[in-house]
Amino acid sequence: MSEREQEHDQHAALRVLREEVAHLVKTVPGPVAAVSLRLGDCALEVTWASAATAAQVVAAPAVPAQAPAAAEEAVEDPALTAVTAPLVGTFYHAPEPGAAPYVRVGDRVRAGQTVGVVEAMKLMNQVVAEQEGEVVEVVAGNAEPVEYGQALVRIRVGSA
Amino acid sequence: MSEREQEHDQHAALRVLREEVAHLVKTVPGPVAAVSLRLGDCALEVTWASAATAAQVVAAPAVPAQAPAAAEEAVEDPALTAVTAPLVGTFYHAPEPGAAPYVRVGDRVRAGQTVGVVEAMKLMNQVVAEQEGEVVEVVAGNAEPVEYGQALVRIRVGSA
Amino acid sequence: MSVGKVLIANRGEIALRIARTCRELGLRTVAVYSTADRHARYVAACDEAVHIGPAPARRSYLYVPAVIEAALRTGADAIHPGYGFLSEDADFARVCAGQGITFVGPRPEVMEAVGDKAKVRALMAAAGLPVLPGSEGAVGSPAEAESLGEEIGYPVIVKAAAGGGGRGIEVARDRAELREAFRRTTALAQQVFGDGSVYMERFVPAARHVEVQLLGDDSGTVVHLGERDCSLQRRNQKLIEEAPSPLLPEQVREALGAYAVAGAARVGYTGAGTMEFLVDPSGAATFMEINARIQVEHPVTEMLTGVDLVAEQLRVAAGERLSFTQEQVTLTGAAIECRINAEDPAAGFRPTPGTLAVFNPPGGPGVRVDSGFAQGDRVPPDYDSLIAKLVVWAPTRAQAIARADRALAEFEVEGPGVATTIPLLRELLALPEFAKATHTTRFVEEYLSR
Amino acid sequence: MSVGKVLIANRGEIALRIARTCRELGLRTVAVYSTADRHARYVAACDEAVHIGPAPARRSYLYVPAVIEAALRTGADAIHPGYGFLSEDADFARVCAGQGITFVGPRPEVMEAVGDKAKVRALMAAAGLPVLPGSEGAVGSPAEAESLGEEIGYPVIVKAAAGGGGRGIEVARDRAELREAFRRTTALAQQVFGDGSVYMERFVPAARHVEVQLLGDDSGTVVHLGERDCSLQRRNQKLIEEAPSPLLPEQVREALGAYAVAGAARVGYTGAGTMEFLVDPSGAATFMEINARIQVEHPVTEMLTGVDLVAEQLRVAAGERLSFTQEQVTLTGAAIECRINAEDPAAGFRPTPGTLAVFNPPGGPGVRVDSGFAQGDRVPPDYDSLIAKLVVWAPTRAQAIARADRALAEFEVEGPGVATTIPLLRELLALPEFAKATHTTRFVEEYLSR
Repeated sequence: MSEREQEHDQHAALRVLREEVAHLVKTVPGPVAAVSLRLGDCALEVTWASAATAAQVVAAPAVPAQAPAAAEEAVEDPALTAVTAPLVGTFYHAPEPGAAPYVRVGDRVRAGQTVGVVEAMKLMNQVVAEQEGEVVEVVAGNAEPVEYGQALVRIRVGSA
Repeated sequence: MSEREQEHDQHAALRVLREEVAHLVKTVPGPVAAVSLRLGDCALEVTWASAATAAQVVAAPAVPAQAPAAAEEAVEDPALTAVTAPLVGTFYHAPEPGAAPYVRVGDRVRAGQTVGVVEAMKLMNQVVAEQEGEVVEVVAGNAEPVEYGQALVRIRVGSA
Repeated sequence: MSVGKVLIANRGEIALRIARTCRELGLRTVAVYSTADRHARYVAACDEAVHIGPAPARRSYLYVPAVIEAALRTGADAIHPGYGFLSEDADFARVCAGQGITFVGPRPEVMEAVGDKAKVRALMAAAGLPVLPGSEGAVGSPAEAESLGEEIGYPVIVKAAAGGGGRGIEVARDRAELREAFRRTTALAQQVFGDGSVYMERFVPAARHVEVQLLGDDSGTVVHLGERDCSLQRRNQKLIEEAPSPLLPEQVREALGAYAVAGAARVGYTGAGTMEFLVDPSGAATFMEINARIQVEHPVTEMLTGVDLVAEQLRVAAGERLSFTQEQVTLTGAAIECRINAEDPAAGFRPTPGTLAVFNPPGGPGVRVDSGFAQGDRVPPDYDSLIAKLVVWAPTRAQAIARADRALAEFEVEGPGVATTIPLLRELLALPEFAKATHTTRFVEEYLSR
Repeated sequence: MSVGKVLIANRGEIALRIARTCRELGLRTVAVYSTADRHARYVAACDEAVHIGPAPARRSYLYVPAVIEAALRTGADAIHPGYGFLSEDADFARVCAGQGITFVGPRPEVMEAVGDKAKVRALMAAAGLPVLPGSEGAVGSPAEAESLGEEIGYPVIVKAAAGGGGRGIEVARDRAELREAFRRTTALAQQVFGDGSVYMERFVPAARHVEVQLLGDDSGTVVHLGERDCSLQRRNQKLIEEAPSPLLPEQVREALGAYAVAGAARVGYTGAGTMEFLVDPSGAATFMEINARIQVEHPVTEMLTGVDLVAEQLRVAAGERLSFTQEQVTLTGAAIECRINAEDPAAGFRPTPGTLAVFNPPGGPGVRVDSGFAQGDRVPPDYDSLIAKLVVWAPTRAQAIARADRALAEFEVEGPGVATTIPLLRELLALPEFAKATHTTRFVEEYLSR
């Protein structure tokens, strides 16, 4: 293979790389924050928006990855869990009007503890936490109609 | 970020890479001959089956790409061109039965030279070479019915 | 009593079918869906949708409080139950009434009367319909069963009074078999239907399954729209239905229509329903049961009459009269429905749910497709395996068979692990027995075991 | 003269339409395709296929030697030309006859007689049909045109005798305009149709386009299958067709049928054809032209009659008689066809070819879809932009309109750069002018310029 042919092949290879990166960006499931391609030192760098999945493939010289600030905010906390509606109905924070709510933000709950009720056809269905943790948000409003599977209360799982 | 967390993140990153490579292989248009991923020195290598589009992304230490033998055989000679049927009809090698064929394998042809005729509804339509070159194969048999666009004669393009 | 917004308490093709008619009538629609049907086509076709529960039907489509809640919160003034699920549940119809919601179906007491297969036998006999020799109501004990067996003459059939869909049915050829059949059917009926009552009838070994489509309104008008022949079944699951019933003598056809109207009038039937008969090779017809709902195979009748049965159901539910009289019903040509299931006939009809990577329904003259799916959709493993109903119409039965085969040949359904009944349906349509229409309800099983 | 294998000298939906009927009749089929249609659905639907040329129609679908070669090599004994392309080419029909191939259409001399729009005017006048005041045959010179203009009375219309598809037509309101119109039309006719003959008629400014479906066989029997109303057009391109023609007085309807049969019988018409009339607001009807082929909108008539027009074409071509008599033709209910084009109405109806990433045709009661495409297919830029015909049937016109809208709402067509006429069709169906059926052929253009 002549030098000229080699050069030609390298150019073709780099073109393919470029196309593949463009393709990769489109087909990668998560949001890609940055893709950089260096011709000189043949470096390929891919940074995903989510810090949890940030990845780098760096050839010499190495280029430091920079996760954009916005991406950090998008990170989902794996310790957060939602208590969801067990059936379609109306969600109530308290056992009866005027009573204290089952839980408030900051409360610690045990597994099996009632965090609210969903009323369907005059029947009160207790909504219970499945895991121990701290209430970080009561998502559904009091007396709000909820569907099956809808997040009602968010809990940060873990022992005190 | 603790060392342990960093290690965890690196592992996560590499897992994502692996998944992305698997995904890439599925979505890349051409046939990928080899994909190698090194954890130790963080090397990613992709080799396409077609030599014309072979590409490598190699991190230190560099790993030589090896195109499989089968891939080499699959390479299409870009200098080969086919003269195709200009219409649907019957292909004849010679102007009339018993006459010498217009071309034989090994013959050199000029651009515009007749290489056969296609008869449709009693009309003889000359089939001409578009480029200068050497006849390497007469694909369609004499008196064979051919469709539009069907390869009739293969020519290796180039001056003598 | 007017209807403006309809909650469709069903899923799949029938939910989409009902939504289509609602849209044509200018009615608003509410879909209910389980987690498995989150991305289903019928959900998108409705104006609103409520997620009512997880995949298991007993916690979603069969769970009355969830369905009622969905209706109340969306302000639906009617519930169309489709077929299956809550469609023949008189208690559900009563709950609807209690909540001020119009149930699209017969009145609860009528549903109850015709839903008890032992009671309805007696009611229909009283209305002058031919019934097979059998028990008057439920059979109380093994001893009573045995004495009845002698009286009726073997073979006899033992059926769960609350049964349906081909479950809870056994045939006994002698006293010993009867004792076992009685025990098993009672136990199964108790377990599956929550009601252990069984009744007995003489068994007709080779017969055709012919059913008459009925419509009744609050004014007491009952009309019939001709019959459908559903003799091509496997284990009581219909594969191919057609109308008119081939080879049915004209006087039998007329008699069945008259019987159906008389029987329905007797119980004050309103809405759509089907009166099922067995017709033996001599042409003798006997009443079997009433299906108090729209049926899977109702499009066959729609093709022959041009009547939109779902529109008539909704009209009657809104307190209006039927839009036509018996004299205005005309039956033209022949129609055939093929049920395309995601099942593998080569593997004992094992369901083959999965993603429909390719789904190209046929088109052109005389072809109707009712399906809850489109290309790229996933057939969930949680429900029945029906993926499409192909219904064709043609001037004659022979042309309808040719058209059905043409349309099935065009129908492309592919996906990883997905097999369909299309090849089997084509095989059955091509059989000389089907062309001659000499088949009975036993035919498919005999054919498959050849 | 029997037919066993049919070459379909066309593409897209009509090629698939013809293949469907052939398959139902047990006839073998040969597709011909250009490079642009290599992966087209109709090609796969035929038993055999021949690649006849590159994308441009004049080198493939319009290239007679290629089509004939394909027929000869595959042993096809008949050629169905569909519509457009070679369908009204008498010379092509003669070439077929010369090669012993049955051309599915009228005899060449009949095609020639009815294809000359000036000659056929005189022929139909002689058969007792009402024609507009106008020239007897072609107009020879500008001077003759001017003298005729005074005689007929302005406005007059100047038409290319060999024209079609709305091309080669100009209206002149006075002598000066006539001179220009004559010059331009003659030049265009010469250039486009290879025949500069033009004829003149009085111009009817506001009228309905009503056409009668005809079928004739070799025994001399001619029947009509009622009319279609195609008044919803834009620049002579039909958008929505329907049957029966709304608001047409019953005596006019009957008269049109009788005229059509008389005119067709006069010229010895065989096969399928359409007799086109203009009906002015007073109900006065005048003959316009004969279309000697199956038409795009033929399914409208099939929905009302249950007759498979393509099957009758093939029957007649095989030397058989029509399968029914005039007395057996019954017209039931109402049907509407919507032409779904890959065009962008917001950009001057610019064609928008491309890949159909999403293509979900509607289903359910009363819906027929004829399309040459499925999801994932590419609409080539080389031919007309028709991607599907949606045809609905219902007992009444109002119900048919509701059904058409429902089905259009369900019809999902998406792709990069692909726009369709679906939103415009829904808009037109919803207009009070369409509901009242007061629209004339000028309506769409007036509406779009509002």
